[in-house]
Amino acid sequence: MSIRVRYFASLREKMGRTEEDVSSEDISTVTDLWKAVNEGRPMPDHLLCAVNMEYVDANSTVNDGDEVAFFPPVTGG
Amino acid sequence: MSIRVRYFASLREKMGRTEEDVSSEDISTVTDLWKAVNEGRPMPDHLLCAVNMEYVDANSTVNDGDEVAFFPPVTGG
Amino acid sequence: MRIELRESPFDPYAEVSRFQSELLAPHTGQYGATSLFVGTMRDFNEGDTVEKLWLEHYPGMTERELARILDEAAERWPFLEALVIHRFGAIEPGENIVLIAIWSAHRSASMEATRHIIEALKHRAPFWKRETLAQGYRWVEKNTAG
Amino acid sequence: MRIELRESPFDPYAEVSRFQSELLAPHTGQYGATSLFVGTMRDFNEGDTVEKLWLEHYPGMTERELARILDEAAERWPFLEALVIHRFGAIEPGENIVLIAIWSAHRSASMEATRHIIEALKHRAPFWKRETLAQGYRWVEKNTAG
Repeated sequence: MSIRVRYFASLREKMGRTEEDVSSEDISTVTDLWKAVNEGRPMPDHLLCAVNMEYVDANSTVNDGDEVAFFPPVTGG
Repeated sequence: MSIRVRYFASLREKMGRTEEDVSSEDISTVTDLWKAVNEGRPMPDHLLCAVNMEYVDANSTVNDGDEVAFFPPVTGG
Repeated sequence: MRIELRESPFDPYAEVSRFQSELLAPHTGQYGATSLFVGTMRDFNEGDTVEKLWLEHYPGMTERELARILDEAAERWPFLEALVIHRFGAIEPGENIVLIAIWSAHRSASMEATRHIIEALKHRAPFWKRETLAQGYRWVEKNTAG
Repeated sequence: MRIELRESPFDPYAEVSRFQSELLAPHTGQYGATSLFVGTMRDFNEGDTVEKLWLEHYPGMTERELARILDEAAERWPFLEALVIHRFGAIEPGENIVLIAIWSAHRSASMEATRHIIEALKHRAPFWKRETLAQGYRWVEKNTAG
Protein backbone atom coordinates (compact mmCIF):
# COMPACT_ATOMS: atom_id res chain seq x y z
CA MET A 1 0.00 0.00 0.00
CA SER A 2 1.34 3.42 -0.96
CA ILE A 3 0.06 6.66 0.54
CA ARG A 4 0.96 10.27 -0.21
CA VAL A 5 1.25 12.23 3.07
CA ARG A 6 1.17 16.04 3.19
CA TYR A 7 1.97 18.45 6.02
CA PHE A 8 0.96 22.10 6.36
CA ALA A 9 1.91 25.24 8.26
CA SER A 10 3.64 24.80 11.66
CA LEU A 11 3.42 21.01 11.36
CA ARG A 12 5.17 21.16 7.98
CA GLU A 13 7.99 23.08 9.67
CA LYS A 14 8.10 20.67 12.61
CA MET A 15 8.22 17.65 10.31
CA GLY A 16 10.87 19.35 8.18
CA ARG A 17 9.11 18.29 4.99
CA THR A 18 6.12 19.18 2.86
CA GLU A 19 5.12 15.71 1.74
CA GLU A 20 6.29 12.14 1.46
CA ASP A 21 5.17 8.77 0.16
CA VAL A 22 4.67 6.01 2.70
CA SER A 23 4.63 2.38 1.66
CA SER A 24 3.64 -0.17 4.27
CA GLU A 25 1.31 -3.11 4.74
CA ASP A 26 0.90 -2.34 8.49
CA ILE A 27 -1.24 0.76 8.04
CA SER A 28 -5.00 0.60 8.14
CA THR A 29 -6.06 3.89 9.78
CA VAL A 30 -5.02 7.52 9.82
CA THR A 31 -3.59 6.97 13.31
CA ASP A 32 -1.43 4.10 12.05
CA LEU A 33 -0.11 6.34 9.31
CA TRP A 34 0.67 9.15 11.79
CA LYS A 35 2.61 6.73 13.98
CA ALA A 36 4.49 5.35 11.00
CA VAL A 37 5.88 8.78 10.18
CA ASN A 38 6.35 9.85 13.83
CA GLU A 39 8.23 6.95 15.36
CA GLY A 40 5.16 5.69 17.19
CA ARG A 41 4.23 8.98 18.93
CA PRO A 42 0.46 9.45 19.36
CA MET A 43 -1.39 12.10 17.37
CA PRO A 44 -1.81 15.41 19.23
CA ASP A 45 -5.47 16.14 20.08
CA HIS A 46 -5.72 19.39 18.16
CA LEU A 47 -4.30 18.03 14.92
CA LEU A 48 -6.63 17.86 11.94
CA CYS A 49 -6.53 15.24 9.22
CA ALA A 50 -8.00 14.93 5.77
CA VAL A 51 -8.15 11.96 3.42
CA ASN A 52 -8.42 12.91 -0.24
CA MET A 53 -9.16 16.51 0.79
CA GLU A 54 -12.04 15.65 3.09
CA TYR A 55 -11.91 15.98 6.87
CA VAL A 56 -11.85 12.63 8.68
CA ASP A 57 -11.27 11.50 12.23
CA ALA A 58 -8.14 9.64 13.24
CA ASN A 59 -9.86 6.24 13.20
CA SER A 60 -10.73 6.47 9.52
CA THR A 61 -9.40 3.86 7.18
CA VAL A 62 -6.76 4.71 4.61
CA ASN A 63 -6.51 2.96 1.29
CA ASP A 64 -3.85 2.46 -1.34
CA GLY A 65 -3.36 5.63 -3.39
CA ASP A 66 -4.98 7.96 -0.84
CA GLU A 67 -3.68 11.43 -0.17
CA VAL A 68 -3.61 12.03 3.59
CA ALA A 69 -2.96 15.49 5.04
CA PHE A 70 -2.07 16.45 8.61
CA PHE A 71 -2.32 20.04 9.77
CA PRO A 72 -2.87 22.33 12.77
CA PRO A 73 -6.18 24.17 13.40
CA VAL A 74 -7.01 26.41 10.44
CA THR A 75 -6.78 30.19 10.77
CA GLY A 76 -8.06 31.73 7.55
CA GLY A 77 -10.60 34.44 6.95
CA MET B 1 -51.65 77.21 23.23
CA SER B 2 -50.66 76.72 19.58
CA ILE B 3 -49.44 73.41 18.18
CA ARG B 4 -48.20 72.49 14.71
CA VAL B 5 -49.65 69.11 13.70
CA ARG B 6 -48.20 67.02 10.86
CA TYR B 7 -49.56 63.93 9.10
CA PHE B 8 -47.65 61.44 6.98
CA ALA B 9 -48.25 58.74 4.37
CA SER B 10 -51.67 57.03 4.38
CA LEU B 11 -52.81 59.10 7.35
CA ARG B 12 -51.92 62.30 5.49
CA GLU B 13 -54.16 61.12 2.64
CA LYS B 14 -56.95 60.14 5.03
CA MET B 15 -56.82 63.50 6.80
CA GLY B 16 -56.70 65.29 3.46
CA ARG B 17 -53.95 67.60 4.68
CA THR B 18 -50.23 67.60 5.38
CA GLU B 19 -50.17 69.85 8.41
CA GLU B 20 -52.20 72.33 10.38
CA ASP B 21 -51.92 74.63 13.38
CA VAL B 22 -54.20 73.88 16.32
CA SER B 23 -54.94 76.54 18.92
CA SER B 24 -56.81 75.45 22.01
CA GLU B 25 -56.63 75.68 25.78
CA ASP B 26 -58.30 72.25 26.21
CA ILE B 27 -55.36 70.17 25.04
CA SER B 28 -52.86 68.74 27.47
CA THR B 29 -51.86 65.37 25.95
CA VAL B 30 -51.20 63.90 22.51
CA THR B 31 -54.51 62.04 22.80
CA ASP B 32 -56.37 65.31 23.44
CA LEU B 33 -54.77 66.79 20.33
CA TRP B 34 -55.72 63.76 18.24
CA LYS B 35 -59.35 64.04 19.36
CA ALA B 36 -59.37 67.79 18.68
CA VAL B 37 -58.52 67.22 15.00
CA ASN B 38 -60.64 64.04 14.65
CA GLU B 39 -64.00 65.07 16.07
CA GLY B 40 -63.45 63.12 19.29
CA ARG B 41 -62.60 59.75 17.67
CA PRO B 42 -60.06 57.71 19.66
CA MET B 43 -56.54 57.16 18.35
CA PRO B 44 -56.10 53.88 16.46
CA ASP B 45 -53.79 51.45 18.28
CA HIS B 46 -51.22 51.13 15.52
CA LEU B 47 -50.75 54.88 15.04
CA LEU B 48 -47.38 56.37 15.98
CA CYS B 49 -46.82 59.83 17.39
CA ALA B 50 -43.81 62.07 17.79
CA VAL B 51 -43.43 65.33 19.68
CA ASN B 52 -40.66 67.55 18.36
CA MET B 53 -39.39 64.65 16.25
CA GLU B 54 -39.10 62.21 19.12
CA TYR B 55 -41.36 59.17 19.59
CA VAL B 56 -43.78 59.51 22.51
CA ASP B 57 -46.78 57.59 23.75
CA ALA B 58 -50.28 58.98 23.49
CA ASN B 59 -50.36 60.07 27.14
CA SER B 60 -47.43 62.45 26.72
CA THR B 61 -47.95 66.11 27.44
CA VAL B 62 -47.91 68.66 24.63
CA ASN B 63 -46.74 72.22 25.16
CA ASP B 64 -47.20 75.48 23.39
CA GLY B 65 -45.07 75.66 20.26
CA ASP B 66 -44.60 71.88 19.96
CA GLU B 67 -44.57 70.08 16.63
CA VAL B 68 -46.66 66.92 16.92
CA ALA B 69 -46.65 64.29 14.15
CA PHE B 70 -49.09 61.41 13.62
CA PHE B 71 -48.23 58.59 11.25
CA PRO B 72 -48.78 54.91 10.44
CA PRO B 73 -46.15 52.20 11.16
CA VAL B 74 -42.94 53.01 9.33
CA THR B 75 -41.83 50.91 6.35
CA GLY B 76 -38.40 52.09 5.27
CA GLY B 77 -35.18 50.17 4.60
CA MET C 1 -20.15 58.51 11.16
CA ARG C 2 -22.10 59.73 8.16
CA ILE C 3 -25.84 59.65 7.49
CA GLU C 4 -27.17 60.76 4.13
CA LEU C 5 -30.61 60.95 2.56
CA ARG C 6 -30.66 60.90 -1.23
CA GLU C 7 -33.33 61.70 -3.74
CA SER C 8 -31.45 60.18 -6.69
CA PRO C 9 -29.99 56.71 -7.32
CA PHE C 10 -26.63 55.86 -5.72
CA ASP C 11 -23.97 53.19 -6.19
CA PRO C 12 -23.37 51.69 -2.74
CA TYR C 13 -20.01 50.17 -3.67
CA ALA C 14 -18.65 53.43 -5.10
CA GLU C 15 -19.91 55.22 -1.95
CA VAL C 16 -18.24 52.71 0.35
CA SER C 17 -14.96 52.92 -1.60
CA ARG C 18 -14.99 56.71 -1.47
CA PHE C 19 -15.92 56.86 2.21
CA GLN C 20 -13.25 54.32 3.03
CA SER C 21 -10.49 56.16 1.20
CA GLU C 22 -11.56 59.48 2.75
CA LEU C 23 -12.44 58.59 6.33
CA LEU C 24 -10.85 55.22 6.99
CA ALA C 25 -7.39 56.01 5.64
CA PRO C 26 -6.13 57.09 9.11
CA HIS C 27 -7.44 53.77 10.45
CA THR C 28 -5.64 51.51 7.97
CA GLY C 29 -4.50 48.41 9.82
CA GLN C 30 -6.98 49.04 12.65
CA TYR C 31 -10.09 47.59 11.07
CA GLY C 32 -10.18 43.88 10.38
CA ALA C 33 -13.85 43.73 9.45
CA THR C 34 -16.26 45.60 7.23
CA SER C 35 -19.90 44.61 7.03
CA LEU C 36 -22.36 45.94 4.46
CA PHE C 37 -26.05 45.61 3.98
CA VAL C 38 -27.65 46.91 0.79
CA GLY C 39 -31.43 46.97 0.41
CA THR C 40 -32.64 47.05 -3.18
CA MET C 41 -36.08 47.59 -4.64
CA ARG C 42 -37.70 44.35 -5.73
CA ASP C 43 -40.28 44.17 -8.50
CA PHE C 44 -42.56 41.99 -6.36
CA ASN C 45 -44.12 42.21 -2.91
CA GLU C 46 -46.82 40.14 -1.25
CA GLY C 47 -47.40 38.26 -4.50
CA ASP C 48 -47.90 41.35 -6.66
CA THR C 49 -45.76 42.96 -9.31
CA VAL C 50 -44.56 46.35 -8.15
CA GLU C 51 -43.81 48.87 -10.89
CA LYS C 52 -42.61 51.79 -8.83
CA LEU C 53 -42.02 52.85 -5.27
CA TRP C 54 -42.50 56.21 -3.69
CA LEU C 55 -40.74 56.68 -0.39
CA GLU C 56 -42.10 59.39 1.88
CA HIS C 57 -40.16 60.50 4.95
CA TYR C 58 -40.27 63.00 7.79
CA PRO C 59 -37.42 65.41 7.03
CA GLY C 60 -35.53 66.26 10.18
CA MET C 61 -36.89 63.41 12.28
CA THR C 62 -35.48 60.83 9.86
CA GLU C 63 -31.94 62.11 10.28
CA ARG C 64 -32.32 62.39 14.05
CA GLU C 65 -33.75 58.89 14.40
CA LEU C 66 -30.99 57.40 12.23
CA ALA C 67 -28.38 59.21 14.36
CA ARG C 68 -30.01 57.84 17.53
CA ILE C 69 -29.93 54.31 16.10
CA LEU C 70 -26.23 54.62 15.19
CA ASP C 71 -25.38 56.08 18.61
CA GLU C 72 -27.14 53.21 20.36
CA ALA C 73 -25.30 50.68 18.18
CA ALA C 74 -21.97 52.39 18.91
CA GLU C 75 -22.60 51.94 22.63
CA ARG C 76 -23.17 48.21 22.21
CA TRP C 77 -20.55 47.37 19.60
CA PRO C 78 -17.11 48.95 19.28
CA PHE C 79 -16.85 50.13 15.69
CA LEU C 80 -14.56 52.66 14.04
CA GLU C 81 -16.83 54.13 11.39
CA ALA C 82 -20.35 53.88 10.02
CA LEU C 83 -21.97 55.00 6.79
CA VAL C 84 -25.73 54.99 6.21
CA ILE C 85 -27.36 56.17 2.99
CA HIS C 86 -31.13 56.02 2.45
CA ARG C 87 -33.19 57.02 -0.57
CA PHE C 88 -36.45 58.93 -0.59
CA GLY C 89 -38.83 59.96 -3.38
CA ALA C 90 -39.43 57.97 -6.59
CA ILE C 91 -37.61 54.62 -6.86
CA GLU C 92 -37.52 52.07 -9.70
CA PRO C 93 -37.06 48.28 -9.37
CA GLY C 94 -33.38 47.37 -9.08
CA GLU C 95 -32.44 50.72 -7.53
CA ASN C 96 -30.88 50.69 -4.09
CA ILE C 97 -32.92 51.96 -1.15
CA VAL C 98 -30.53 51.69 1.75
CA LEU C 99 -26.84 51.11 2.48
CA ILE C 100 -25.38 50.36 5.90
CA ALA C 101 -21.61 49.93 6.23
CA ILE C 102 -19.75 49.33 9.49
CA TRP C 103 -15.98 49.11 10.05
CA SER C 104 -14.62 47.43 13.19
CA ALA C 105 -11.51 45.71 14.53
CA HIS C 106 -13.22 42.32 14.88
CA ARG C 107 -15.88 40.66 12.80
CA SER C 108 -18.74 40.17 15.24
CA ALA C 109 -19.01 43.90 16.04
CA SER C 110 -19.44 44.92 12.40
CA MET C 111 -21.88 42.13 11.54
CA GLU C 112 -24.01 42.45 14.67
CA ALA C 113 -24.12 46.25 14.48
CA THR C 114 -25.16 46.09 10.81
CA ARG C 115 -27.93 43.63 11.60
CA HIS C 116 -29.13 45.69 14.55
CA ILE C 117 -29.12 48.94 12.59
CA ILE C 118 -31.18 47.63 9.66
CA GLU C 119 -33.76 46.12 12.05
CA ALA C 120 -33.95 49.31 14.13
CA LEU C 121 -34.18 51.43 10.98
CA LYS C 122 -37.09 49.35 9.69
CA HIS C 123 -38.94 49.72 12.98
CA ARG C 124 -38.19 53.34 13.83
CA ALA C 125 -36.92 55.51 10.97
CA PRO C 126 -39.90 57.54 9.67
CA PHE C 127 -40.09 56.33 6.08
CA TRP C 128 -43.24 55.05 4.34
CA LYS C 129 -43.40 53.05 1.12
CA ARG C 130 -46.13 53.55 -1.45
CA GLU C 131 -46.14 50.87 -4.14
CA THR C 132 -47.44 51.45 -7.65
CA LEU C 133 -49.07 48.26 -8.96
CA ALA C 134 -50.57 47.52 -12.38
CA GLN C 135 -53.79 49.03 -11.04
CA GLY C 136 -53.33 51.99 -8.76
CA TYR C 137 -51.15 52.18 -5.69
CA ARG C 138 -51.09 51.02 -2.07
CA TRP C 139 -49.26 52.03 1.08
CA VAL C 140 -47.15 49.22 2.54
CA GLU C 141 -48.81 48.47 5.89
CA LYS C 142 -45.82 47.03 7.67
CA ASN C 143 -42.37 45.69 6.97
CA THR C 144 -41.74 42.01 6.46
CA ALA C 145 -40.07 40.17 9.33
CA GLY C 146 -36.94 39.87 7.24
CA MET D 1 -21.85 30.99 -7.24
CA ARG D 2 -18.20 31.92 -7.60
CA ILE D 3 -15.22 31.02 -5.40
CA GLU D 4 -11.84 32.54 -6.14
CA LEU D 5 -8.42 32.30 -4.53
CA ARG D 6 -6.10 35.22 -5.23
CA GLU D 7 -2.40 35.72 -4.75
CA SER D 8 -2.51 39.50 -5.32
CA PRO D 9 -4.51 42.32 -3.67
CA PHE D 10 -8.12 42.82 -4.74
CA ASP D 11 -10.72 45.57 -4.39
CA PRO D 12 -13.82 43.91 -2.90
CA TYR D 13 -16.19 46.71 -3.96
CA ALA D 14 -15.00 46.67 -7.57
CA GLU D 15 -15.34 42.86 -7.54
CA VAL D 16 -18.88 42.99 -6.17
CA SER D 17 -19.88 45.66 -8.70
CA ARG D 18 -18.47 43.62 -11.57
CA PHE D 19 -20.00 40.35 -10.36
CA GLN D 20 -23.35 42.04 -9.86
CA SER D 21 -23.43 43.59 -13.31
CA GLU D 22 -22.34 40.29 -14.90
CA LEU D 23 -24.24 37.64 -12.95
CA LEU D 24 -27.04 39.46 -11.20
CA ALA D 25 -28.33 41.42 -14.18
CA PRO D 26 -30.89 38.71 -15.05
CA HIS D 27 -32.09 38.85 -11.44
CA THR D 28 -32.70 42.62 -11.30
CA GLY D 29 -35.82 43.22 -9.23
CA GLN D 30 -35.57 39.76 -7.62
CA TYR D 31 -33.00 40.52 -4.95
CA GLY D 32 -33.96 42.92 -2.20
CA ALA D 33 -30.91 42.28 -0.05
CA THR D 34 -27.16 42.10 -0.48
CA SER D 35 -24.90 41.35 2.45
CA LEU D 36 -21.12 41.70 2.37
CA PHE D 37 -18.38 40.81 4.77
CA VAL D 38 -14.83 41.98 4.09
CA GLY D 39 -11.96 40.77 6.25
CA THR D 40 -8.91 43.03 6.19
CA MET D 41 -5.41 42.54 7.57
CA ARG D 42 -4.87 44.42 10.82
CA ASP D 43 -1.44 45.63 11.94
CA PHE D 44 -1.99 44.23 15.44
CA ASN D 45 -2.92 40.86 16.93
CA GLU D 46 -2.85 39.61 20.52
CA GLY D 47 -1.21 42.84 21.64
CA ASP D 48 1.65 42.73 19.12
CA THR D 49 2.39 44.79 16.03
CA VAL D 50 2.15 42.63 12.94
CA GLU D 51 4.25 43.72 9.97
CA LYS D 52 3.30 41.10 7.43
CA LEU D 53 1.13 38.07 7.02
CA TRP D 54 1.81 34.96 5.06
CA LEU D 55 -1.23 32.86 4.29
CA GLU D 56 -0.59 29.21 3.50
CA HIS D 57 -3.38 27.03 2.11
CA TYR D 58 -4.05 23.53 0.84
CA PRO D 59 -4.65 23.98 -2.89
CA GLY D 60 -7.55 21.86 -4.05
CA MET D 61 -8.96 21.16 -0.61
CA THR D 62 -9.48 24.88 0.02
CA GLU D 63 -11.71 25.28 -3.01
CA ARG D 64 -13.60 22.09 -2.22
CA GLU D 65 -14.18 23.05 1.39
CA LEU D 66 -15.38 26.55 0.43
CA ALA D 67 -17.77 25.00 -2.10
CA ARG D 68 -19.10 22.63 0.58
CA ILE D 69 -19.65 25.55 2.94
CA LEU D 70 -21.55 27.52 0.27
CA ASP D 71 -23.63 24.48 -0.65
CA GLU D 72 -24.60 23.93 2.98
CA ALA D 73 -25.53 27.60 3.35
CA ALA D 74 -27.62 27.44 0.17
CA GLU D 75 -29.61 24.57 1.68
CA ARG D 76 -30.41 26.58 4.80
CA TRP D 77 -30.97 30.04 3.31
CA PRO D 78 -32.56 30.78 -0.07
CA PHE D 79 -30.11 33.05 -1.85
CA LEU D 80 -29.74 33.91 -5.53
CA GLU D 81 -25.99 34.32 -5.83
CA ALA D 82 -22.81 34.14 -3.79
CA LEU D 83 -19.29 35.43 -4.33
CA VAL D 84 -16.33 34.43 -2.16
CA ILE D 85 -12.78 35.68 -2.73
CA HIS D 86 -9.90 34.71 -0.44
CA ARG D 87 -6.25 35.72 -0.58
CA PHE D 88 -3.22 33.52 -0.06
CA GLY D 89 0.51 34.22 0.01
CA ALA D 90 2.11 37.47 1.23
CA ILE D 91 -0.28 40.09 2.64
CA GLU D 92 0.39 43.61 3.96
CA PRO D 93 -1.60 45.47 6.66
CA GLY D 94 -4.69 47.12 5.19
CA GLU D 95 -4.99 44.57 2.37
CA ASN D 96 -8.17 42.56 2.15
CA ILE D 97 -8.04 38.87 3.01
CA VAL D 98 -11.57 37.68 2.36
CA LEU D 99 -14.80 38.85 0.73
CA ILE D 100 -18.16 37.17 1.13
CA ALA D 101 -21.14 38.59 -0.77
CA ILE D 102 -24.65 37.11 -0.77
CA TRP D 103 -27.70 38.24 -2.77
CA SER D 104 -31.19 37.22 -1.65
CA ALA D 105 -34.84 38.27 -1.93
CA HIS D 106 -35.16 39.08 1.78
CA ARG D 107 -32.68 40.50 4.25
CA SER D 108 -32.38 37.75 6.85
CA ALA D 109 -31.23 35.13 4.31
CA SER D 110 -28.34 37.24 3.03
CA MET D 111 -27.19 38.39 6.48
CA GLU D 112 -27.48 35.00 8.17
CA ALA D 113 -25.82 33.16 5.28
CA THR D 114 -22.94 35.66 5.28
CA ARG D 115 -22.44 35.23 9.00
CA HIS D 116 -22.61 31.45 8.76
CA ILE D 117 -20.16 31.31 5.86
CA ILE D 118 -17.46 33.42 7.52
CA GLU D 119 -17.70 31.37 10.73
CA ALA D 120 -17.59 28.07 8.82
CA LEU D 121 -14.70 29.33 6.68
CA LYS D 122 -12.71 30.26 9.78
CA HIS D 123 -13.26 26.82 11.30
CA ARG D 124 -12.92 24.62 8.25
CA ALA D 125 -11.22 26.19 5.22
CA PRO D 126 -7.58 24.99 5.19
CA PHE D 127 -5.74 28.31 5.51
CA TRP D 128 -2.99 29.09 8.01
CA LYS D 129 -1.70 32.51 9.00
CA ARG D 130 1.94 33.19 9.74
CA GLU D 131 2.57 36.63 11.25
CA THR D 132 5.81 38.53 10.88
CA LEU D 133 6.51 40.53 14.05
CA ALA D 134 9.34 42.95 14.82
CA GLN D 135 11.36 39.90 15.89
CA GLY D 136 10.78 36.82 13.79
CA TYR D 137 7.50 35.19 12.97
CA ARG D 138 4.81 33.05 14.56
CA TRP D 139 2.02 30.82 13.33
CA VAL D 140 -1.41 31.91 14.51
CA GLU D 141 -2.56 29.08 16.78
CA LYS D 142 -6.28 29.60 16.44
CA ASN D 143 -8.79 32.15 15.24
CA THR D 144 -10.33 34.67 17.60
CA ALA D 145 -13.94 34.04 18.56
CA GLY D 146 -14.95 37.01 16.48
